[in-house]
Amino acid sequence: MEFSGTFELEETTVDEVWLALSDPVLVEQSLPGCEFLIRVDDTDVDFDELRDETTDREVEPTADPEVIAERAFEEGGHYAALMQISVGPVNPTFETVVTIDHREYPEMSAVGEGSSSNSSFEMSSGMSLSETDDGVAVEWETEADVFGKIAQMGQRVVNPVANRVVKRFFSSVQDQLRERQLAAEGDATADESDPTESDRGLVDRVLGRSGSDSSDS
Amino acid sequence: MTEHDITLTVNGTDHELTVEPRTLLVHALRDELGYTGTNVGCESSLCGACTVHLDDDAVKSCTVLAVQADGATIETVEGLAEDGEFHPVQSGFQEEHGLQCGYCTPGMMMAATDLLEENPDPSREEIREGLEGNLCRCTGYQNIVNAVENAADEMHAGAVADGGCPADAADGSGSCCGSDAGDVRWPEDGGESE
Amino acid sequence: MYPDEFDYYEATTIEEAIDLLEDNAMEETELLAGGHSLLPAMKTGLSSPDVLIDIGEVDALHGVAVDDETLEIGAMNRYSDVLGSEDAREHAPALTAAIERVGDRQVRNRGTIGGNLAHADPASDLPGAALVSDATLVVQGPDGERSIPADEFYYGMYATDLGPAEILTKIEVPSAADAVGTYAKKPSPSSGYAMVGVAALLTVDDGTVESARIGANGAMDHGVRLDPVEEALVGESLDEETIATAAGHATDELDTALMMDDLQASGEFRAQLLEVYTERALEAAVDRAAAPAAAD
Amino acid sequence: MSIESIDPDEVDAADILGSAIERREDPALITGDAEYTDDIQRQDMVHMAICRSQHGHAKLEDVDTSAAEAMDGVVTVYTHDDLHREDTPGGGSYSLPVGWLLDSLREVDHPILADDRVRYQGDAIAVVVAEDRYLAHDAVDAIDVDYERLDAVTDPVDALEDDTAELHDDAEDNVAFDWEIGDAERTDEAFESAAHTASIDLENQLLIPNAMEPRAAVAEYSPGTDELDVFMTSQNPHLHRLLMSGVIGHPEHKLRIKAPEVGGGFGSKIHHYADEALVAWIAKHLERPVKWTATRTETYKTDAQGRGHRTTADLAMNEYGDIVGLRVDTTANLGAYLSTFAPAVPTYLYGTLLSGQYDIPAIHCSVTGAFTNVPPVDAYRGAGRPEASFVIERLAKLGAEEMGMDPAAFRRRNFVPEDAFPYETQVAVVYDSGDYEKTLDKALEMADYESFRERQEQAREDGRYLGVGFSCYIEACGLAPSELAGQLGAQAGLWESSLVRFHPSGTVTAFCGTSGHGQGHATTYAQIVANELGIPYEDVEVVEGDTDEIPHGMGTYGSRSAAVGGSSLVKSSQKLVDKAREIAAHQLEADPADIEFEGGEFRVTGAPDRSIGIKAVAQQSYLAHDMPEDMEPGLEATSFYDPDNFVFPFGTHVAVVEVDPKSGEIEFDQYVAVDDVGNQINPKIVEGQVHGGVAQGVGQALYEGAEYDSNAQLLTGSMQDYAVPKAMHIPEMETGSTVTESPHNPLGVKGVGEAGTIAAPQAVVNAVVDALEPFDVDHVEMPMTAERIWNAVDGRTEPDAETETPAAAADGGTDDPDTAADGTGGDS
Repeated sequence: MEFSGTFELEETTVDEVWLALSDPVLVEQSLPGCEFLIRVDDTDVDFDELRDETTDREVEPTADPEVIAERAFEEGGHYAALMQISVGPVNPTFETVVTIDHREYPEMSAVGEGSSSNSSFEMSSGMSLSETDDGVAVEWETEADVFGKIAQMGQRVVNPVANRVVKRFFSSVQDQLRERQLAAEGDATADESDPTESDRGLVDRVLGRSGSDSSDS
Repeated sequence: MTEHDITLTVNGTDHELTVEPRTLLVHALRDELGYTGTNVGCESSLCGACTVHLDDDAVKSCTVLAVQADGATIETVEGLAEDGEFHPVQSGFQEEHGLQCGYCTPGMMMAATDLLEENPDPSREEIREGLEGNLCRCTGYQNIVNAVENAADEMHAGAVADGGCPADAADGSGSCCGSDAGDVRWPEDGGESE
Repeated sequence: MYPDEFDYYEATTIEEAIDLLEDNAMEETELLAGGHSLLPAMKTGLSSPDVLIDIGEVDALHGVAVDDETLEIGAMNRYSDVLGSEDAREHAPALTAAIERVGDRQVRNRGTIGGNLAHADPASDLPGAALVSDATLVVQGPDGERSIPADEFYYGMYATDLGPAEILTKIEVPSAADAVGTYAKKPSPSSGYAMVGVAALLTVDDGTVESARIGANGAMDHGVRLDPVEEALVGESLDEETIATAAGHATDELDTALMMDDLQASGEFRAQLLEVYTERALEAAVDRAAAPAAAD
Repeated sequence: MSIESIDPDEVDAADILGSAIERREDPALITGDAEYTDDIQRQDMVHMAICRSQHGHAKLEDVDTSAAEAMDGVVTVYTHDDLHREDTPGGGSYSLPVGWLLDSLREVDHPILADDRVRYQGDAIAVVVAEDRYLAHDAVDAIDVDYERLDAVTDPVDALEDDTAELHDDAEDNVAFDWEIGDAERTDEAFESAAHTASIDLENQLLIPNAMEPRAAVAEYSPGTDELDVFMTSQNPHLHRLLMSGVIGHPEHKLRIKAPEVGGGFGSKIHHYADEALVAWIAKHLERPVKWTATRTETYKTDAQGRGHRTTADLAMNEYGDIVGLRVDTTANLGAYLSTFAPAVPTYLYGTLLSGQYDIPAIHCSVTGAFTNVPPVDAYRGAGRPEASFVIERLAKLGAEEMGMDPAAFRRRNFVPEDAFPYETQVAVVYDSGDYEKTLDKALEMADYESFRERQEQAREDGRYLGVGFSCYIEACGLAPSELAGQLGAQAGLWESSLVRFHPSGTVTAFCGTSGHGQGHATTYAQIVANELGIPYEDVEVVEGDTDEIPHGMGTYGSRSAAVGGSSLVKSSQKLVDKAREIAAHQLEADPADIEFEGGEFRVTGAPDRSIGIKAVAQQSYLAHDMPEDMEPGLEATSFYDPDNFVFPFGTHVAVVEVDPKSGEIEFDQYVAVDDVGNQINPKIVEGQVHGGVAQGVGQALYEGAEYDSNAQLLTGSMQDYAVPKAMHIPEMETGSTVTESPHNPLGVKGVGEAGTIAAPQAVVNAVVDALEPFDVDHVEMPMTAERIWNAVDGRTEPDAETETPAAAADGGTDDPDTAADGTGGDS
């Protein structure tokens, strides 16, 4: 199955969106049904262990580029996520491992696979950001394969549900961006500095505006 | 998970049994109580092989939990014949060769009796629509339609001979023998060819 | 065929059901109404709730009543209960026309109108009819009761405005006793669910359409009103030409790129079917308008 | 119109054969008394459930059963390695055999539990035994399988591509076999000299049989006697006994297979599957009764599917419209492994039928069998013959169009003439008898074809599109003789066995090696035996489906039961009468040659008052007080009847449909079926078989089809998505018949089990294409869903618009982007 679309985020910049989408914490909080999304060493993940580890963890949403830089997605990095996809009474939890296979401002792509007790999926997706008149356009595409019970029994719902997950993800990203902007504006008033200006340099520096930086980190 | 004690009255006999919440009514009937006349044909609630009457209505017993049926009255195919006499629907199926392998037949007959209670004089089209919840892979349905027509005639004749009306006995609606079928059959929407 | 284990509670009052929902908030909990969407999903292993709360026997959720030109249908009425109610058929002709086409005989004997509406299956037969009937869904939760108009109830596929501890208690429908209501459906030959279904509720005076409400399910991920069709009907005489023209507007305001697209039918074909079945729903309305007595 | 059934009590004994009596099977079936496999309960019985592959094609990295084994109520869990353990009794092959070999066939291993690789979603990986069925399924969910997914293929043509992943190491390019029949050179010559040709590219889609009763088995083992009893949903218990004995390593004579009541088969219960073998093996291993019943989703993933052809075919005609050549190239989907009779279906049951009802001087057909990641494909009602009939009858429609001839006239012109029988085709079979014009004429009359074209014209003027479709089909059933079958690769004989036994009191039990599952054998066989013995119908009991009771047998499939099983009963009865005649002669003090037998009475020729009834003879035979010299007591006879040839039923089906081009919907105006199945033992049962067959054919034409995605995930995995026709999907059928006796068997019968399924699809497709003629639609792939029909019409303008040249039109629908896109099936 292939899905693709363009999501328009208003009143924001490519840099802001890039920064946001580079932040696993923001992504975790924007993905519907995502219990955790954390970096792991390799694709062989013990989810039971991770579940225990993550029960009491605290994750700070932030707009601070320094903090985000510490935890930003890295090309070649592996990430484990526990995702519950709810479709009415159907609520499988997928143990998912994602690998960022390409990340170069303003494009990112990843491959991943997830499994639940009787179903599994594989996907590869990519997105690229571009500026529009009043914000940013995120062009995304995903190729997904579904296996097992859901493929056999849930054929009718897979496509619309996948679309819904993406839609809710981006609208949640939009909300979080807005919150960050509000917070940033608050900071700006207090500091009387221009966070956007100073951020930009930082974004360039730590988030790998040039591809060569990110690959060796 | 707690087990539940339930009571089912099947074909006039009371049964007390203990079931897990997840036990489907059809399995309670078949595996616990031995009413194996009711068959299981699918798990998507489409084939109707498991149709029984639950408090006088035809339902798919694979889509009812046994706990939900606690206290209910159930009629299965084993209860159709009375005093050794076939129900007219049973005779209809035999006379019209309305069955071949017979697996769908109990459910088909339980659905048909429910249909005839609501509509004692259905057209062939109405019979086909009325049995849309039951699949048969053997007969091509034509002789099933014949069987239900045959049963309707038989029940009608029986009712006339008795000076009564099957609909009276069946649902107390007072409508007789399809003479004002509008009472129980809705006007066609039209356009729903299928 | 064999559901996973779960705990089962039977509620006898709405309040008890809400308490049970709250008590089991940490578990995956589902309300069990007629069970005709939930149990098949559980039997095939797609759905595996920890707790089921059976609300099928809650007395307050039953009954059909007319009050001040408003028809109230308790959420746990089975389809066959609603069809057996003269009041429902008189005051909610589009809704009952749609209910007639739900599932099959056995399903209608067991499935409930509230279960259907709360389940929000886009291919169900009721969302379009609920919209054209201007239905209000009354829900009750820990914070009391609230009323949600049908057009605000549905978010998308299986997604509604119902809160986690809320229960749909009844459906209120303003009387449409002076209207003709119809429902035309293209069922999937396998599942019987609607590839598209179109509900129409019209008032016609002397051959002229005074008001028109047209709604569809199956086509999009939730029920939709077909405003352009309605606009093309109002004030016109209900004839073949008007119907054809109006039906031609069925997809005008729908994003056809978002049409349901699956094994049963592509989005393009659903768009085509939507026009055809809008036409059929309206043609059926002509027939009924011509013989209003038959609708009773 | 419908045949009226008769109470057997109202039929004279002399008229019993051929009477439409009510079935004696029915009382048990309509009261719930009948016992199907899943109804069987045993003390201490455990339940089996199977963990199947989540993927269409994958390597098994790890199978962790520990969590399942630790569950309360789980008795044990087995994987592949457990079958081969040293303490495993017997030592079977644990692989499923193929029962039909071809010269080029690549036999591939088919383990009953997957070793390190799974090749379709139904492949069994592990098997759980638990105290109840719910628990068994819980435990299956707890098995953790680690897969390495491999590329999958589901289309047989794609499977043969160089860059497609191979399923089996010993089947290069996924080729299972290459096979051909006919004369390529002569056929090429025919095409070179042809004045006209018609061509088609088509897919005959994969179908899922959907017998209403899922497959099931209950096995119990007696350690003391080493007897292993298996009750299972079988169409051929003796064959299953033979095959299973090898698979699980249990001696054939200690293995009993009994088919209790069986809820439909349609081919799917012929084959030997892994599941039933596992049930038997586990019962023996655990020494406890074991039950397994497939869930419906399991049957969708494991029951052998049917059809699955991709075909290109061309018809050559001379300038007058005589067919001069036929060329067919088919790639057949065999699925992941070779099922029991899989190689025979797209070869000897397909290529040999391509001549249809026509006198075709040159035919060539080549078939390549391909392995793909779908369940094994094998016989499904019709098995090869519907595919052949579809090809030739679609071409007949296109050929007539190419010639500008009426489709009925074109067929009539090319029929094998009535006086040409026995007729040897160019594809290696000899048609026994036939009168094709007679069935066509009757069908045309029933369908009122004379007035149809006028109706069609008028309807078109009103913007309504009516179409008529013909199917003049031929069928071959009662595969025989065994010697020929052996030459063709069968690993079994194709005779049938029966035993007719008189009891001392004068009643009779007839045992037959066929195994009915809805066909009404208990009734029809009793009619045959009662007629042969001249005794009352109610005095004959029929026993089938139990290897302990019946001498031997080959089972029920391929419409063979009446022709081969019925004939075997005639032979046994005749042998019995021969013996009885000698006893009668002895008792009547006459020469056996002077004894006539009629109506159950032995009479001395010329002295009719010197007579003795056969029942009295039976009694004498058991008293044995006064028997002919050297004659053994008792009165029973066994026969192994091996027919001389196939029988060839035929007929004409006519569908009249109306198509709504706006919605793509079809309504039947009429469906006429005129079949010639030879003599009819019970016309009511014949009619029922035709009805059911037509319904399955209509199902194929309009509704059914297995759809897979590109990873070989079954998308039509339940009745929610795979449309098994409902009552309102099937037209009212008008049936008629003619009778042309088969000279090959003593009953003159031909077989009717598959006729409707073979006949119907092309009647419906031809009718739809005929209706859409104004839109210049040449072909619509099956199932002709509303969307496919709408797609075929969409964008095409009506009558007066420019039309393609006939030659281009004859290329079939695939040139058109709409139908081509549609025809590729549903991995969207």
